Formats: sequence, C-alpha cells, structure tokens
Amino acid sequence: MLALVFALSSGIIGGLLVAALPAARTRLRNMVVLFFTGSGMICSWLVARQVWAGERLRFAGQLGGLTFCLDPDPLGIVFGLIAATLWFFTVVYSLGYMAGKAHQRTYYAFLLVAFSATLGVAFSGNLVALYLFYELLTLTTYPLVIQERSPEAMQAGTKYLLYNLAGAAVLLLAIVLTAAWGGRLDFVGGPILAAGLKTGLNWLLFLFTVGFGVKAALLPLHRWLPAAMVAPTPVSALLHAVAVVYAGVYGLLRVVYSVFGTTLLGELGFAALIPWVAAGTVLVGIIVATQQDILKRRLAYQTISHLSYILLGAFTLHPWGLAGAVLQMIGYAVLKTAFFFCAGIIAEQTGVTRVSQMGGVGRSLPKTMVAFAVVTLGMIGMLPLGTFWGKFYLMKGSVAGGKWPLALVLIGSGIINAVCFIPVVVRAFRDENKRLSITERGVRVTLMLVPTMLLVVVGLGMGLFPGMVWPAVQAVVDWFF
Amino acid sequence: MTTLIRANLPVLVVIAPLFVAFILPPLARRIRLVEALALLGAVLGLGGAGYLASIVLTQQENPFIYQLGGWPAPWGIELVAGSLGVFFLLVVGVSVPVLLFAQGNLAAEVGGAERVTRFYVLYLLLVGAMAGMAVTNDMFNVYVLVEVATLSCCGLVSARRYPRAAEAAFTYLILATLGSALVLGGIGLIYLITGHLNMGFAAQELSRVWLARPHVVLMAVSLIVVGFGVKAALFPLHVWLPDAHSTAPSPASAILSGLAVKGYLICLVKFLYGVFGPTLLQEFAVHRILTLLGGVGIITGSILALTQEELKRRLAYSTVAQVGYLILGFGLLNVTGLAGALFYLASHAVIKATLFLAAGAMLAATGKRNVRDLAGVGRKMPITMAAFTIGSLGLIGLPLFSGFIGKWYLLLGSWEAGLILPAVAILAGSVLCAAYLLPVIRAAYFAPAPEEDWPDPGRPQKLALLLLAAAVVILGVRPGPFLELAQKAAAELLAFY
Amino acid sequence: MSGLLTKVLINYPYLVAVLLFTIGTFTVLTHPNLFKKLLGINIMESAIFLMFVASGNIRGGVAPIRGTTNAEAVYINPLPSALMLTGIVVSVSVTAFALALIMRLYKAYGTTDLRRIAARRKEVISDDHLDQG
Amino acid sequence: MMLAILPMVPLIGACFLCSKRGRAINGPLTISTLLLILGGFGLVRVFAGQPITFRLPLPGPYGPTFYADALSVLFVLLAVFLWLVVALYAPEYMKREGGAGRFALWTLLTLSAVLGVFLAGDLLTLLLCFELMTIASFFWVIQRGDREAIGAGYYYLFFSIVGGLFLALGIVLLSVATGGLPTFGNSPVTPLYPTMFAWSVACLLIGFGIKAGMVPLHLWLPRAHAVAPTPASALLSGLLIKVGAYGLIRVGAFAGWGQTLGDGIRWLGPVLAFLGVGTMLVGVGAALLQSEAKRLLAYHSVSQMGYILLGLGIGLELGTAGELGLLGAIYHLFNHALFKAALFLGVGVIYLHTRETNLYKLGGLWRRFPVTAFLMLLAVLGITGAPGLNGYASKTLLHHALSQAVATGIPWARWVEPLFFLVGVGTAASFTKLYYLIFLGKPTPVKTTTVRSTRLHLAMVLLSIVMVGSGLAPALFPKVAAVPAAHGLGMAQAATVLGGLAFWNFADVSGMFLTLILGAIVCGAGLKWGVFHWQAPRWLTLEGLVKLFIKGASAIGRKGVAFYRLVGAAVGSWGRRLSSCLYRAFTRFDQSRNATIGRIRLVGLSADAAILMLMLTLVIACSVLNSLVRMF
Repeated sequence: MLALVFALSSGIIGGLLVAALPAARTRLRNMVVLFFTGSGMICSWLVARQVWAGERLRFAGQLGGLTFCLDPDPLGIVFGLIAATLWFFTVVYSLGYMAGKAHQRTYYAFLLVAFSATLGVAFSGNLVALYLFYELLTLTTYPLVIQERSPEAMQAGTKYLLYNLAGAAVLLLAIVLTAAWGGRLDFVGGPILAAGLKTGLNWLLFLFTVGFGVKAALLPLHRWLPAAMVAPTPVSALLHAVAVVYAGVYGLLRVVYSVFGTTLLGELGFAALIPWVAAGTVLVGIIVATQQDILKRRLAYQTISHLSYILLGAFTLHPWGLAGAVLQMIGYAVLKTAFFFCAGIIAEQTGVTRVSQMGGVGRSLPKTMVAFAVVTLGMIGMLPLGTFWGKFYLMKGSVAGGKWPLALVLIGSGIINAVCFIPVVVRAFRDENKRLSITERGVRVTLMLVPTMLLVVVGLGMGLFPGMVWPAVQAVVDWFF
Repeated sequence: MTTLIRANLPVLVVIAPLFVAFILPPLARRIRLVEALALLGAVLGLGGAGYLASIVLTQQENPFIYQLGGWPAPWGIELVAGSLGVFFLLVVGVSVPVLLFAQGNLAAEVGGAERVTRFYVLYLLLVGAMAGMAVTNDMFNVYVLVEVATLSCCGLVSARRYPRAAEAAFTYLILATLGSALVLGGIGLIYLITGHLNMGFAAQELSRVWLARPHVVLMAVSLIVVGFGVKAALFPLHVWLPDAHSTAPSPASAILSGLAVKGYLICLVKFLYGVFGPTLLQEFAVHRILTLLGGVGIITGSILALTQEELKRRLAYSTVAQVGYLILGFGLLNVTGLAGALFYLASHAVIKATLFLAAGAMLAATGKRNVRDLAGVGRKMPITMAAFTIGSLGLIGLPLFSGFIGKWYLLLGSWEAGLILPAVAILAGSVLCAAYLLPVIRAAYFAPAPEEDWPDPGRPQKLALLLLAAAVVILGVRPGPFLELAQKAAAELLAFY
Repeated sequence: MSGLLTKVLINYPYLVAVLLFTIGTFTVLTHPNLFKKLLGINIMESAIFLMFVASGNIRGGVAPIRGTTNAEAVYINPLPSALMLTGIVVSVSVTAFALALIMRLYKAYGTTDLRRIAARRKEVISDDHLDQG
Repeated sequence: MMLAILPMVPLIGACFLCSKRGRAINGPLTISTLLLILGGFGLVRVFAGQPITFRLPLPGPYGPTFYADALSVLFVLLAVFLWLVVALYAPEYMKREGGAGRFALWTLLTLSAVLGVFLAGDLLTLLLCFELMTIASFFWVIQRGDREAIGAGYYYLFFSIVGGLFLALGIVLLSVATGGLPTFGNSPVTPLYPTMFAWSVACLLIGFGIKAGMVPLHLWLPRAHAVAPTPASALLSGLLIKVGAYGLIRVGAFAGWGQTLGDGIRWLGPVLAFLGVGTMLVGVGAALLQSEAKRLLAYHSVSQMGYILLGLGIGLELGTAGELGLLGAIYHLFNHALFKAALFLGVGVIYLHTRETNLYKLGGLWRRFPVTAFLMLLAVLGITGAPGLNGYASKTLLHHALSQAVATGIPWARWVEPLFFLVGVGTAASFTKLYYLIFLGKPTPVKTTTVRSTRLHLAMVLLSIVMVGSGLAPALFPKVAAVPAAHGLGMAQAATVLGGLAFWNFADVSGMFLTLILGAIVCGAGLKWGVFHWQAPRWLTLEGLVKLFIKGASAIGRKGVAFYRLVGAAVGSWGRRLSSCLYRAFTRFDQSRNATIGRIRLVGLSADAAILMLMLTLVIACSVLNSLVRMF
C-alpha cells in the first residue's frame, strides 16, 4: 500500500521540488529528477510484485459524492510498469538531450507531474479516478508540448489541448451514462455493464471510443499527434508514442474488458465495427507515414498505425487477442521509445531532421543507426525483436476470433512498414563519401546513447525470450478470461 | 440570549448586513472602522447562516419557519429557512472573502476614499437582500428584495467614476426595472387568482384553480420567467450583463457575477417549483423552454466569451454561459438535475468570484485589460495566477474541482430526463470554457514576460484569493453539506412531482 | 359577443393597465432620449400598480376601516393598495437613481441622446483611460 | 545441447572476428572446419534413425526447440561443407573486391542462421533463424554498395520480409488450426479446422516459396544472386534457396509424406508440381536470354529449384507411393548445391582475372585458364545431367518419379513429361552457350591480371570430387543420406523403392544424351540467329509486370495520401473559415446595438430591450401554442 502511494506521489513531490528549486541549480535538479523517477519506478515494481502475488491494493476515497479509488489490477500493472520503466530511461535521455536548453525547470517539473498522472491512469480502480488522471495527464503534458515556445509549438499545443479536452468531455458523458446504467464504476468484480443488453449501448460504446480514441489517435481523431511532434524528442518518444497515447489505448482496453465485458461486446454491432476502424487506421497511418519527409512526423504517423494494433487486438475479444495487445503494448513501447531516441540523437548530433538528408548519417553515427536499423526490423515485426510476439498473438487472436482479414491487415502493415523505414536505414548507410560533422561528443551523448542501446537490447531480449514478459501477460489474460 | 438568537435566526441573518449597512454612513471618515464593520456584518451573516444550516441539516427543525411579528401564515409574513434557503445562505457567504479582497485598494478602484463607504453600504445592502431572498416565503417580499438588490447592484456597477460605468449602470437599471415590473405583474396575476401572497398557500390555491384560468397562470409564468430571466441574464436577455460586470470595480464584478445573478435564480426556482409546481411547468412545457434556452445560452455565451479580448468581459460572458447551465438544470425537472444545478450554482459563485477577483488584481497591478497583454503575469504574480488557474480548472469542470461535481449531476440529470442534447451542450460548454480560459493561463505562464514589475496584491487580497481557491478545491473534493443541502432542496422542491 | 364586450368593459382597469404598459414599453424601446426612457419605465410601473390596485377593488365595497361602517358591508381588499405604496416607493427610488445616472452621463457626454452618446463613446474613453474621470 | 551449440559456434567466431584479434586468421574457414568435425561426430548417429531433440527450458510462450533428423543433418553437413569450400575461396576473391572483413563477418553470421534453420525443431525457431539469415545475407547482396547492388538488396530484403511475414501468418494459422504449434518429427498433424490448416499451408508455401525462388515469387533471386560477390552468390544459390525447399519438405511433413493427403489440402501436390514446372520453364527460358554469366546462373537456380518443387509435388500427389519424388527432390537439392556452387566459383575465377562477366565479351579462354575450364566443364556437365556426373543421377530419379506418376494415371503428369524434357534441352542449350562463349569460341581481347588461383582451384576441386564421386556411384548418396531422411519423414518404403531402381539403364542414359545433343543444336542455332539477344517487351516479363504493379500501387498510395492531405486541408480550411465566420458573427452580435424595425429606429439599449420583448412574446406564444395543443 505504501508502495502504491509513494509510486503515485513521487512524481508530484518531485515535480513540486523541481519547481521550487532555483533554475540555475542544474546539478541538484538532475539528481532530484533522477531520484524521484527512480524511486517511482522501483515502487511501481513493488506494487507489481504485490499484485502479481495476488494481493489487492485498494485505496478508496470520496470525491464529491463519487467514489474515487486506486486499485491496480494486472492490466494496470502492465501499463504502469511500461510507463514507470520507460520514464526512467527517458529522464536519463533527457538529461543528455535537454542539457543547455531553455525552460528546463518547467520541463522537468511537468515531466515528473505527468509521471504521476500516468501512473494514476494505470493504477486507477474506477472510471472516476481514471477520468481524473486522464484529464490531469492532458494538462500536465501540455507545457511539454509547447516546450519550444515557437508559434508552431503554441499552435500544436492548442490543437493538442482542444482535441484531448473534447475527447475527455465525450468520455465524461460516457462515464456518466455508465454510472447511470451500471450503477457502479469500479473495475473489480467483473464488467460493469454485464447485466444485459440495452438499446443505447452501441451509442455508449461509440462515446467511449471517441473519448479514448482521441488519445489513442484512432483515425479521424488523430490529427493532434503529428502536430505535437514539435515537442522535444524525449517528450515525443515517451508521451506521444507511449504514455499519453497509451492512456487512450489503456482506456479502451478497460472499456472492453472492465466496462462492457467480452460477452456483451460480442452482441453489439458497433463493437464489430471497431476492429475495422482500427484496421483502417493501421493501414492509413502507415501509408501516410511513407509520404512524410520529416523523420519525426513519419514516426508519428507510424505511431498512429501501431496504436491501432493494440485496439485491434483488444476488440478481437479473444484471449489471444488480448495477450497480443498486451505484448504489443510492451514490445512496441520499448522499441518506439528507442526509435524516437535515435531520431533525437540524429537531430541533435547532425542537425538532420528529414529523411531526404539522411545520407551519410550512418557513417557519422554508426551506433545510433545500427540501433535504428534494429528497431526498424522490430517495427516490421521480424522475429528477433519483441514486437513479433505482439503481432503473432494479435494475428492468432484475430484468426481465432474469426476475423482473419485482420491478420492480413497486420501483414500488409508490416510490409508497408518495411517500405517506410528500410530505405531510411539504407540511405543513411549508403553515402560513403559524405560525412556529416558531429556537433559534440562526451557525457551528453553517452547519456542519450546508453538508454537507447539498452532499450534496443531489451527489445531483442524480448524477442528471443518472450518468457521475460509473459507472466505479466498471462496475469492479464487470466484476470479477464 | 442564545435561545433568542436561535429563535430569531432567519431574520437575524437578513438583518445583520442591513443593519451594518445603515450604521455605516455616519462613520464615513473612519475608513478602517467602516471596513471592519462591513466585514463584521458579512461574517455575522455567514455565521448565522452556518448555525442555521447546522440546525436544518441535523433535522432539528426543517424547514425552520419564522413568522415575522408573530402573525401566522396567510396573514403574516413568513420566513422559511428550508434546505434551499439555508443552501443559498451559505452561498451568500462568498461575500465574505470578496469583502476581504475589497479592503485592499478599493479606494483606488472606485476613485476616492469618500466613495468607499458608499460602496460598502451598497454591498451590504446587496448581501442583505440576497440573504432575504434565500429565506423569504412571501411573493411581494421577493419583489421588494429584488428591487433592493437591483438598486444596489446598479450602485455597485456605477461605483467607478467612469462614463461607461454609468452607461452600463443605466442600461442595467432600465432593463432590471423592466424585469421587476414584469415580475411584479406576474405576482399580481397570481395574487389575482389565488388571493395569496404566501408562496405555500398560493401554490395550494393555484393547484386547484389553474384549470379554471389556465391563460392567466400561463401569463404569470411567462412574466415571471422573463422578468427573472432579465435579471439573471438568461440567454437572450443577457445583453446588459457584459457591460455591467466588466465595468464595475473588481469586487463588485465578483459579487455581481458570483452572487447577485444567483439570487434571482433562487427566486426563480422558488417561483417555478414553490409556487407553480413541476406539474404546471410540465403542462405549459416551460421546462423545455428553460432547457432549450439554457443549452443555447451555454453555447452562445461560451462562443461570445471566446471572442472577447478583454479579460473581464470574457469572464462576464462566461457568466452568461454558466447561467445557462443552471437554467438547463432547472428545466430538467428531476432531482438529480436540480440538485446538480443548485450545486453548480454554489460552485460557480465561488469560482466566478475567484476569477473576477484574480482578474481584478491583475488589472490593478498591470493596468492591462486584454488577455494578450497579460503575458508573463503568472511568474510575477504567482498567487493571483494560481488562484485564477484553480478557478479556471474548476470552471472547465476538471475532477478535484467543484465544477466537476455539478456537471456530473447535471449530466446524470439530463440522462434521467432522457435528453441527450443538454448533455452535449454541457460538454461543449466545458470544452469552449477551456478554449476561452486556458489561453489566459497560457499567456500568463508560457509567454515571455515584459520587464515591468507587477507585484502580487496586498495581504488581505491574497488571503481572499487563497480562501476562494481553497473553497473551489474543497467543494470539489469534500462538498459535504453543500451537496447534501442541494440534494435535499431538490428533493423537497420536487416532492410532489 | 355582448357577453365578451361586457366582460371587457367591466374589467376596464385591466385594459387600461395593459394599454399603459404597452405605451411604456414602446417608449422605452423607441426613444433614444434617456429621460424619455425613464418616463417609459415609470409609465410601465404605473400600469402594474393600476392592475394591483384594481384587483383589490370590489364594486360597491367600502374602505375597510373598523367602526365607520356596519359589519355586513363589503370591504374592498386593502392589501394591494398597501403593497403598491411600497411599490411606488421603490419606483421613486429607481427614478431618483436613474436621474442621478443621467446627470453623470450628461456631464460626461454633454447629451442625453443615446445616439450621440454612442457616437462620442470612443473619444470620451480615449480621454480617460481607466477610472481617473 | 549439441544442437543449440552448433549455431552458436559461428556466432562466437563472429564476435572473435569483431574484436580485431581475429583478423589474422581465416575465421570462416576455421569455424566451418570445426563445425564439420563437430557436426560430423556429433550428428551422424541420426542417420541410424535416431532423431535428436533438445528444448531450451525457457518459461513463457516460446522456448526454442531444436531437432535433428537425417534430413536436417544432411543439410547441416551440406551447408558446412559449402561454407568450408567458400571460405577457402573467399579470401583471395575478396582481396580484390574489397571489404573482406565485413564479408567474413556476414558469412559467419549467415552460417549461424542457416544452421539454426536446419536444426530448428519448430516453426517459430525456424522463422527466427530464417529472419536472421535474411538480415545477415542481405549484407552480402549490398556488399558492393553501388546503385545496382542496393536495388537488388531492396528486392531481396522486401521479398524476404514478405516471405517472413507470410511464414508468421502461416504459423499463426497452423497453431490455431491444430490447437498448438506442432513440432517437427511427430508429423503429420491432424487439424481441428481443415480449411484453416489449408490456408496455413498456403501461407507457408508462399513464405518458403519466396525463399526458394518459386515462380512467380522469384524476381528477387536473379538480381540478388547476380550482384552479390561471387562466393556469396555461390552460397546464396547453392544453399540459401535450399532453405525454402527444406521448409517445404517440413511443411509437406505436416501435411503428411507417404500418405494420402487429407481433405482441404489435396491440392498441395498438384499445385507444387505446377509451380515447379512453371519455375523450371520460366527459369530456363529467362536463362537462355541472359548475356551476363552470373545472371544466367541465377536463372538456372530458379529453374533447378523447379525440378525440386516438381519432385516434391509428385511425391505428395502420389501419396503412399511417392518415395521417388521425395528422394529425387532431396537428391537434386544436394546435387544442385554442389554444381551451382562450382559454377559460380568458376565464373568468379574468370571474373577475377578478366573483370568481366558479360559472355559476349569473353571467349576462347580455355587456353589461358585450362584448369578452370576443366573444372567448369565438370560442373556444366553436372547441371546438364550428363551421365557420369551427379546431375544425371538426381534428374533420372525425378524422371522416374514422373513416369511413375504417368503410370499411376495422374492426368496432368502426361503433360508435364514433355515439358520436363524441354527444360532439359533448354538447360543443355544455355550451358553450352555459357561454356562455348567463355572458354571456346573466338578469343576476345580481354585484359587479364594474374591472380594466385591455387586456393580458388582447390575449392572447386573439393566440390568436383564430391560431384564426380556422387556421379559415379549414383546410389550411394540416396542410400546413405536421402533414404534415412525419407524414413524420418514417414516414408518407410524408401529403401525398398530405391533398391529396385537401376540408374544406369539404357533408356535414361540415351535420353540424357539426346537431351544434351539437342541442347547443343539449339544453342548453335540460337547463337547463329541471335535469338538469345531477344529482349522481351516489358509487359510480357513478370518483372515488368511486377514493376508496373508496384508503380501502380505506389501511385494509388500517393493518390490516397494526396487525398488524405486534401481532405485534411479542406477540413482544416473549412473549419478555419467557419470559425472565423462564427467569430465575426458573434463579435457583431456582441457590439450591435442598433436596429430598425420598419420605420422605428431602435438605438443602443432599445435594440436590446426589443430583443427582450421579442423573447417574451416567443415564450408566451410557445406556451399558448402548447396549451392550445393540449386543449384540443
């Protein structure tokens, strides 16, 4: 219990502490940031261990007549651990990336507070808490999006806020309806709406899909995501490829398994439609990505595509689909973060932000580009990388769930991924003569490179040894089926 | 002594501010004393309200009926402190922090020390009238109190020596008097067919006679809705509000937007539910009109707020939008919706007071009216801006802040009423609210600050801001008696439905 | 037909009240002059007072003063009249306050015509930025 | 344990190579020798019919399984042998080409992956190693680093990735269809859902077919094999495409060798056979038209894979009597690896001396390179199926299988037989052309450089020894290796069937000679009339069609993206326009305070009041209407 409380509060405490420190005390601030993210991560792992051991850590309170409770279950644990662990990596990377940049104090303060918000989303035990942290996450990440303070960044930030707040508004309506129909909002004790079929449930599902779909960048609601790429790379890496967007995805997983339940969803017409929307998003996202020249935008559209993998898996309503979704969550998070990290290193070291300028990067930054290449393979879904297992189980789930064309969509997406990123890698290694000047070396570069490499190694390890994460996946599947 | 106070509590609550208001003018020279006395008057009122609330909440006496002069009901005038009354009496407590805030640089705001006393007198009159509206059970008393409130509001609006303020006050006065005339007409019609001015008796009589003279009743309903609508800035009748609320001195804006408008709304609720009754409303489809007007008001008010450059005007339009929520809730005709609207009323009173006071503090420190010019103010005036931020988040309806709970029950209510469009309007209003308030916060925190030095306001003002901000959070996390009272009041108002 | 006419004729005070109310409203709406607007308001209020007072009247009734009439006499209802006294007081105070405001506006703009005020609003505001007037 | 260690050995070697200390010694040579010894001693016992399995005891959904039966070990030994040969050959060659260190590294990594593929005990492990092999060998293809190499590399990589993805899909379907992923060695499987099983087999067929160069999925092959450095080409053509065939044999095992195929997948045999015939024809036809030696060889790889596919197809179709097909296929796999490697190496020698691979620019070189010419002659004879060399043996076996199919009364087999003969003629013709143009014919003025070719020749001699040995004793290899492999796959009768077969009968030998002679005639005629210079129009070639398709697809994709952008921009601009409209409307509403109704001018406040009155009227009208409606 203490671990849970501390895991949640470490971000906020750290954030306030950072905000209180004078802006000039960089070293002290870095220590504080590292300490609090680290301790948050450790506490999350402790929480995870307790939950896997079968303990229930319920922490309920009142929020104006509504129960507000934290009650991590295996699914939340998976999301929480992804966030907490990657947060630590990102913070280390940030220490390198942000060194010498403006507005560092704001950056770290909000990064830490957003950490708490994300863990809150992960560990929330009912819809009210989920909604609270979901909103909080939007607001605390806004300053990170506009970190550059350029007009472009400001515009992107506004877009980000409006999309997400509008989504949250729709979500609120959905939650209210759930409360009215289901009579309770807690996740424990089976699906909330399991009682029976009602006429408005399709609409309710629609509202939930729109509400969470904004953050999960489901197709017509995705436009904030590429725009938000003006943020510093660590933010793009963690928040817009993993934490924030995963909050949406996680929400939808909750909707499927904790609000509606698979039996009920199986009878809803709209639920049968969503996998196809997700499939469309998978394809359109990656096809649009192939046409982007700015590397980060390309990654962003690819994010859109890959997030829908998870949704697709969730809506197969099959245990294997769920396992695939969870595996994809884990594997993709690790690799995508590394992917962005690579892009960040390239941009910082050589100033190259466009695919068309990539020639010669491979010669100048061999380690980074090797990491990039490995991650590319993972994005395609090739075997020695962790993402393969996600894809594998997703396909398995969709075939077993009777929706075999979805498996073909996943295959097609893999092929287009290859078309999208392999030329980048090849181009980077090709121009032998061109050698870009590297701006600097030293500690800063090491700080950026080490987390990247570690993540790639983790991705490889997951591919070769999926048993590494399997207990977590197993726990989720057992929890819901 | 204690028993005396307890026995006369409803009237004391009303009398205390009024009494202080009357003894202030001779003391005009001694500003300190005036300030202290004014605060005392408001605090006494609040204290009485708290005591009353505790009596009512613990069911020692609910409703607490007080017969003025000892005359029993149909002939005498009654004060009834039921759940609704006590609830609004507590909301009137917002006047205390606003008064505290006023103690800072009111003289500069209203243009001269000699006007300060006048301001306090008007202020306390307004507070007294509000308290009176909360507890009165007599229709003609309502009219008188409304007029008192209107006049003091106009006085407060015109407190600045500034021609636009006078213009706004005149506009307000004309329209408000028009409204009062309509209300009086409505009361007259009710009296005509029922022969009673006491709300309870009139209601009983009405339920018997309305079938015989439906058109008269209809006329009365229309007159009263429109009359109070004008005063409470119900959507298309809001035209006076932006000018009046944005040109008034900041504490006055806070109390006008936060409280005065709510007083009229409480009167409207009393008439609609206490006199006509839900059945009649449904018969005439008034509730649908209210919901419609509320919804349109939310959207239009919010968009209008979005188009404003001037911060106080933006807040004033936001009030129009928020009144829309309340009206919408009144029209839902179910306990949840009505309770939500009432709670939202309290929440908005606190939030809007916070916002206006913070805006006033910023205006006083920077002299800048427009949102765009307030760049960087967040770093220079941290406490003010923190209060503003909390208020904004509350108004947007984030959980942890009071607005969320109100919206939650309103949404539930609209679901119970089987209506989806009000829910959509409520949520669209939230998003639009974010769209017009967050740019202020963005400019304040994330835009480069100019060189000038803008200090935070003085200690009482800071205290007031912090109190109000704390109230926003406390109402959001532990709404306790407020929510309970709102729910009880709603249940009582809809008891026979 | 004649029944309706009779009904209308009997209730003439109400008719007059409605007429007065309309006149008042029309005046408020159409006259740009602030004084005339105020007068319109007053007329409106008078209409309401008339309605109230008329409602208390009973044909052939006498003033309800104890001791001057016999017990069986029909009293008129004194309550509306008493209430209207309060109403008139309120109305007077409103008028007074409005007049004060008109004075201030006249001082600032040099006119009581709303159209001209609207025209001059800009220059006057540019004179005094905030409330130093 | 042994099984898991074997693939690791090259990996360790690669690490050693990376750490700079290994530069002095020939890493691949050492490693492959080591492996040959290790594998030889460690794995030979499986030929006795005792497969070895090993499962890494990992928790979770996947623990790699390793499995070695006679088939795997056959391939493992073949692979290691070829690597040994190439390792002998490569240093000299790569010295000229540049990038020897890189090449050695990728060679080792590929070896590791290839061993993994052959020793894998389940499809997932196989897929893992398959992907690794793709990645490692990709670097062979782009070794040269120029435009053409990169282009070919793309082709190679994309096709392989697609293949890998289809394999994954096939595995998924298989695991769903059978309710758990079947391992090798306990085949055939009994599917729960026959249709899904059929689909899974189809996916696996596509996946392995891409690797095997099966028409129409062969497009990557000629390009990739032609641009890779010659030692790499030898391995690519000699061994890597065999991985596809190996996979197909394993898939066949799931369907069931030696028994009638179950419902739903009865099509597998004929389809494989048709694809095989198509592959043979397309490969040989395209090979005839090539002027570039390595491309010609590469197309022949396609064509020879066709033989193997045909053999597999017949084997499956004949079911219980399909031993000959399977044996022929395995035997041909083995032989093709040998002679194709030898051919590539020979062409490499010529290239090393002359820097030229265009046939028409070479000629009369036998005088200058007699040893090479002799060794090449052996290889050419081998591939054309001249009696006395290894090609003859396996082709005869396949031919017998075909005849058996005809005899059994399988309708399509009758049509296949003449085609089989035709392809034989084509093969003979194109190799006559190759040999004639390089070694015979008019000497052309080609500059030659002196290269120490002892090691190069040694490598070729090694291959030739095996080839000749196998050719002279044609029944030896099947008896020693292929029959146990077939046994392991479930063909219990293989030994008996093989025993009843005479390789040296008159009909076969004369048929082969006829083929060779006809081939030579065709070649002569072709050279005389310049038929070989014919360039097929783009739309006729598969490659052209595929390019057109890709162009079309990418054009559609671009159009789609343009449409997406258009929609996005339109929505954006409409949104902006709408919002600015709203903004203007609302600001006007905020300020407008004058209005006229008829002749009455409303100023300022009056306009507001008018709105108010209108409102009142509205409310009243509404209510009256409402109550009227209620009354009536």
